[in-house]
Amino acid sequence: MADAPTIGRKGASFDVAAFFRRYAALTALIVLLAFNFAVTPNFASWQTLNVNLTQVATIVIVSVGMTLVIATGGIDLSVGSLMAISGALAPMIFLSSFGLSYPALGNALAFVAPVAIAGMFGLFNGWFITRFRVQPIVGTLVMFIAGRGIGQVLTNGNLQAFKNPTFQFIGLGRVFGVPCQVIIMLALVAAAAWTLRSTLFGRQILSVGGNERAAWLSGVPVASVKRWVYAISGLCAGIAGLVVVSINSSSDANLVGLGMELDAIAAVAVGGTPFTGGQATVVGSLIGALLIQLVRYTLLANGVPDAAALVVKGAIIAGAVWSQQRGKPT
Amino acid sequence: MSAATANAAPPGRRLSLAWAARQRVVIALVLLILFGALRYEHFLGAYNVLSVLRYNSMFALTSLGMCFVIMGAGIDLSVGTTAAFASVVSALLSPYGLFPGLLGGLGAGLAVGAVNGFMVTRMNIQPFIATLSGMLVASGSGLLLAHNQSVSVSYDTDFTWLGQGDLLGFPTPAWIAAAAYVYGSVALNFLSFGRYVLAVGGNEEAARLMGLPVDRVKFLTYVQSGVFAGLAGVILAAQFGAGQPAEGVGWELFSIAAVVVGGTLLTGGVGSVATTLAGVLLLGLIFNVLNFENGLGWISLSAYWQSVVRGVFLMVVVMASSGAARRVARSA
Amino acid sequence: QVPPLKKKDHYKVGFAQTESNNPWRLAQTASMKDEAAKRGAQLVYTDAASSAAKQVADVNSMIAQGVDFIFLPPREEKPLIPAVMNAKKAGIPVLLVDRNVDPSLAKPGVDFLAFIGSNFVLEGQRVADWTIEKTGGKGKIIELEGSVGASPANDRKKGFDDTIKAKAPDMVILASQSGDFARDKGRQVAETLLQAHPDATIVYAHNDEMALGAIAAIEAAGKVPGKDILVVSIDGEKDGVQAIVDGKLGCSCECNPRFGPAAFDILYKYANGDTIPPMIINPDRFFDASNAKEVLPTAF
Amino acid sequence: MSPTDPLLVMRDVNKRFQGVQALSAASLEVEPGEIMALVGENGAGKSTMIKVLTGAYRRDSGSIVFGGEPVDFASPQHAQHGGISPIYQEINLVPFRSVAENIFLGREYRRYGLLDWGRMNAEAADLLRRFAVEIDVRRPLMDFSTAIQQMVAIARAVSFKARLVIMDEPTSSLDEREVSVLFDVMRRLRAEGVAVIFISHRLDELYQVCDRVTVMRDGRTVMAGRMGDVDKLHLIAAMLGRDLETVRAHSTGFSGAHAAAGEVVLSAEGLQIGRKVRDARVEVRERQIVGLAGLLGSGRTEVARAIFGADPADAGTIELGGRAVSPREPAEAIALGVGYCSEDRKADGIVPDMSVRENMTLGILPRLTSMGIVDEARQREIVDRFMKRLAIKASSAEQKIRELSGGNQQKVLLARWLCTDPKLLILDEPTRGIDVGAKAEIQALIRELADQGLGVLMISSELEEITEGADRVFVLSDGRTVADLPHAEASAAAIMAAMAHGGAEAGEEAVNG
Ligand SMILES: Nc1ncnc2c1ncn2[C@@H]1O[C@H](COP(=O)(O)OP(=O)(O)OP(=O)(O)O)[C@@H](O)[C@H]1O
Ligand SMILES: Nc1ncnc2c1ncn2[C@@H]1O[C@H](COP(=O)(O)OP(=O)(O)OP(=O)(O)O)[C@@H](O)[C@H]1O
Ligand SMILES: [Mg+2]
Ligand SMILES: [Mg+2]
Repeated sequence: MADAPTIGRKGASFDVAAFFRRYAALTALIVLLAFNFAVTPNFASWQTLNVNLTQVATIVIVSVGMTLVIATGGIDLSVGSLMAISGALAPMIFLSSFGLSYPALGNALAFVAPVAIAGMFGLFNGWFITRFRVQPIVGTLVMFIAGRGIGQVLTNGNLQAFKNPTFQFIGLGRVFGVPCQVIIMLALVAAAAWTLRSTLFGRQILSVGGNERAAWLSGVPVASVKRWVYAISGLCAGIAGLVVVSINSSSDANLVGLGMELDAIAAVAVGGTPFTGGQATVVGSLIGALLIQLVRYTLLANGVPDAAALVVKGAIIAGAVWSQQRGKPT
Repeated sequence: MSAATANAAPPGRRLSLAWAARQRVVIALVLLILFGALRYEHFLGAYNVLSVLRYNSMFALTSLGMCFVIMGAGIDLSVGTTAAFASVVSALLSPYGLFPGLLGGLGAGLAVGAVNGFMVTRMNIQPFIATLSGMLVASGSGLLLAHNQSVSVSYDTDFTWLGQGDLLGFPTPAWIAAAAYVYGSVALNFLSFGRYVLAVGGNEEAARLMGLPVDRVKFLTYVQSGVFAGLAGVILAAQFGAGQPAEGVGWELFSIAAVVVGGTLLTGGVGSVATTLAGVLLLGLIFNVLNFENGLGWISLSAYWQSVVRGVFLMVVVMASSGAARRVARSA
Repeated sequence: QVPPLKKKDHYKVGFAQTESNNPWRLAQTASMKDEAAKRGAQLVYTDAASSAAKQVADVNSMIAQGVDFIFLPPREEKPLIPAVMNAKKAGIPVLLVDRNVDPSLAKPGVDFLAFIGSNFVLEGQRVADWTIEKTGGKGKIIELEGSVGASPANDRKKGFDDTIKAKAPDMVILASQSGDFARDKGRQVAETLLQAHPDATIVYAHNDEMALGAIAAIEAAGKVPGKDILVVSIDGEKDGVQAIVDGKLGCSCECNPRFGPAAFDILYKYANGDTIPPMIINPDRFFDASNAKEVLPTAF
Repeated sequence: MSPTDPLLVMRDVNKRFQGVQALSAASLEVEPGEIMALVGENGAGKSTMIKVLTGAYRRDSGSIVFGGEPVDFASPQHAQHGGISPIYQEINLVPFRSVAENIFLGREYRRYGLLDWGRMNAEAADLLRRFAVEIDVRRPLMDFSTAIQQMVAIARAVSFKARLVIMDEPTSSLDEREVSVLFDVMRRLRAEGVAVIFISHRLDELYQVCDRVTVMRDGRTVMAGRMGDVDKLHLIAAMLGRDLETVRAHSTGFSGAHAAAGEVVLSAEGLQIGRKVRDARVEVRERQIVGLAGLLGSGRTEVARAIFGADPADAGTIELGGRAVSPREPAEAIALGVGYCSEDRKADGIVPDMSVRENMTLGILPRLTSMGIVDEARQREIVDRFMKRLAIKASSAEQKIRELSGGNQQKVLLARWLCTDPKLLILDEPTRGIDVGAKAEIQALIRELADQGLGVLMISSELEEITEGADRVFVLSDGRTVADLPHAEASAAAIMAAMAHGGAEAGEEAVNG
């Protein structure tokens, strides 16, 4: 309620400064790009774009689901663990005797089953949260702890190395020269943005986040909307898990998706989606993720020590969210 | 996270839910201790009890700070890395004696807490993100200061007494944590600060309109959390003889879980200091019990099964408190 | 003095593993478990999940359970001192495996029985020596470090960097960043660094996993590992040795995790009253194209 | 400051929100020890004026002089220290905390540096007793009814020993007895030399206690005068900005013939819900407005929520259109053609960050959807229609609903249900906090809808609304239906008698008397 001083703010005329504050993440992204073109050696090349896009793809894919979850006023800490489960399952399937004797079927199953199972775990999150009225942080904390354990138990903690060009198309393949995971990422962003804007489900997500009780009294199936949102977040995490293991030609349940929840949440926040729910921008999350990725690239390429990079990253996240906050009309 | 998001239950039901959760955690703790005492030899032996207390005093401190932050409807993800950072600072100052080391650690925690508080109250950044950046900054600062390595504390001064010493047969860190909890309990129930925290967490807008210094209260919860995390860092350095910049990973989630298991609502406004301690001991004892279980040699639980068991255990505790809440709400 | 160990048929021994999140640690745990089973010892196994503080607490719980002997791979040099000292106080001999504690604070043969393991600094030196010889002391290096703050990372960096500086003044280290000992992170960091430093000719990774990530990055950048860019690393895990066979990895200094047999040998020798040397350095092998094929089956 | 100087002078105050000029050159003058009525339509700027005064909002320009000194309170805290004690429009207390705490938050008693709970509890109980409220002040505030909570808020404000007490619609959730207690307190304050600003949409109340009145319209102050010099019609005319004749024609929204009722749409029998409702019965027919009367806490809302499936009944039967149903969820009830407009706008009604359009179509959205995609053209068309029909004041359909005044929010919520085209519409306090103009419009609208065939169950604490509007009245007392009165017999006296005495005999008595 406490609104910023409005003295001197002009309502109608276009205010350049206000525009940049409103779209702070985008502005920061542009500034950072300019900085890199000027400073970072060898920045202006297609390969740089390629490297950044392929690296950011998994974070964006997870952020898409996370954005929807946060739009309902929730949060999903389990995404990294679900990536580990999905990443562990895929090679288990196509390396199994079944998968080896029926490669086509095995590969198809290796795409579908892990993602579906990650989605089921997401659905479980949603069920747990709605059925027992558990706060989402705690509800998904359970799967954060147990999920990676499940992935590790499945593989006994062992690293699975493989070579399977069909399966690895999702991480290494290209369509018209564009990496496959980048296409998946863009498709998911577009689909989620469209869902939020134009579909019943999207509007229901936002109304649940905006005022759960009012939504429920207006006939919105609140519990089912939430369950679906967590399921979608699980599906996204599942896809991201497949991408990671296929790029690396190996799956390590100990490490796949480690720390992903914080990266994804940071991307969503930097992108301008508030944690209170009710408002969300998927494209913003894409921009947020790109910004964080580019910061990381810049620091690495310019030889900033890892410890200092942590400090810079923290400052950039806070700064981006802060200017977003200021740019928002009260 | 706003009050409306957590669930559709009316506020009355939510309060009784929290109340029931608080009873449950104490019962669960007693049951777990009974289980351990009956199943394992030496479980209640002095050595085990004292070393569990000594070790978990650090988590007790970060959870206490977290408890106040959460009661004020915030969250602090930075407690773990703040403790790590503080342990480095106090290790570096330990050659000058106990007090310089202690103050250094507290100061480091205070600094991080103040930055967090500033970001939340002045810059209007959501607590999750603000303290996430606080977490990164504290971690980076610790590593920079320590040149990526553990920093030895001085064994020439009595600094290590803070972590390894005893007082009246009890570990010093356990005394420190106990004192902190006594303070916390008094602050919550008998100081304006505690009541303001609850009021701000219960309805921030109302608290503001009632004329409470909302921003100052929120700021202080983060500072306090930072100071307690700093104290945990001092104990970390003193107990293990080194400032450890890479420690503290996952402490924030442990603390959040302990606070929630202790019946404090993440949405703020309701909470209890005493049951937070019960939550800490409950979650801390789980590790201990798992170690003892492995020692029996019947089944050797791999680390992986341990994660699954811990996750399921947390789930059961949360479910049990929710089920109990429903029964209480019905009978009321 | 080190506490004595009574002769028994079946010992109850503790193994306080530091973490289980990489193949190396898994192989080490498996080796210890197998050996314990073979010798009829009851193994109390704990996992500190990468926390030195928890490792101390784990050791304390072993002491509380009254184990006869403790195998301890200390996660860090200094923070594990209390664990060593507590065990000594409780009359339990401790054998440090694969990593050491700060010798100025706890002495082998006095505070604990002995240290058995590799010398990380030496590993870095051996890789540096091989690289210098292979390239004639010329090249531009990208270094992928292990986890920030981990002692193998610090030591492997020190051994390598110091040797390069001393013996090959023409070589430069263009960039050195952490890849967290992980393949995925190693690949991402390598991609970025290769992009920023296209003139690099050598990648030195602190373990095979990151080296494999770097190989993927080199291939993605359209270069040929082993030809355009020489990749060298440490550990000698199976995938790594396979990469040497395939010509993608130049060399890998072995760091053998199979401590079980040697560690239990020491336990029984000590119980027999034999004197145990305080420092036992593993005879680690060195893998390159000359021997990779033969050793492949024996790599972990 | 001499005794005749005004206590408060606000002059040329301007305040602009994004796109809305909430106050333009508004002014307000209050003498010491007088009760000043502040009236105006929904959105006239009354609440904004108060918030500007207390520093909850910062004004864009204008001057404020309080007690002879120019002031510029930076926050409500400063205003409180300066001697202004406000009760804001939405009850703004902390639900989880005890009653005593809510009263003493911010100025706790201490002993030896620690909080003195004994003294605070005792004084809180004393204070509330002055308001004829006897409760356990150690229990959390949310254990008590809205009315008690409102009383606590008033008690808190009064106990500040301020020079100016501001009450923004304190009576909207109070019953008659409680209102008269409040008025006594206000008179006592006046006697002690404390000034009061009193905002209310219930004009009759103003005449009972107020000395002077200030009328606002569209952010401007349009009139100020002695209460006794302005009659009700003039007051309404000033508020609405119309001439007297138009106002006269509009005086009651419910005038008009009562059409013959049709088939039974709702019949509920023997409802038992929790411990609050023990044996409730209602029946609603097509083309009928059924009033559900009762004291606060008599269980009316519970009955409504049970029929709507929000809190399912423990026992009893509910028939909709002759078919026995037991909706377990609002969605089921909505599918059966029921709509429910809840009494708590903020908590149960609006989705604050969504636009007027989104809010209005929240209930009907599934029907505007094909293959999961919302048909925006139809959505806009519906929204436009209802915005015109209900004369909703908003800069556009895309304005966020939280930026609307309370009355206009209520209209949007009403439209939310109207556009679902229900067979049965349950309205829980439909005109609470709504200005006279809008109130008449809404009442006329309800009548019109009923005449077109809709069955309406209307809960209201305003007896007039029930006696004039309802074709049939059920009276609840203590969770039981104690009277069932046809329009002709539903006089205020009969209803009050039934409410007061409760029990079956009392109901009969009322019918007969
Ligand atoms: N926070 C806000 N943001 C934007 N517009 C606002 C805000 N608060 C009030 N307004 C607008 O300012 C105008 C005055 O509102 P105000 O709440 O003062 O009316 P009011 O006279 O108190 O009405 P009511 O009788 O319904 O309470 C309205 O048009 C409203 O839409
Ligand atoms: N203990 C409680 N916990 C949760 N919600 C409650 C509780 N008591 C009442 N409520 C809710 O508070 C609202 C107001 O209840 P109130 O006591 O005013 O009853 P009422 O008879 O419906 O009053 P009214 O005459 O205003 O309609 C209702 O929606 C009711 O469901
Ligand atoms: Mg108002
Ligand atoms: Mg009601």
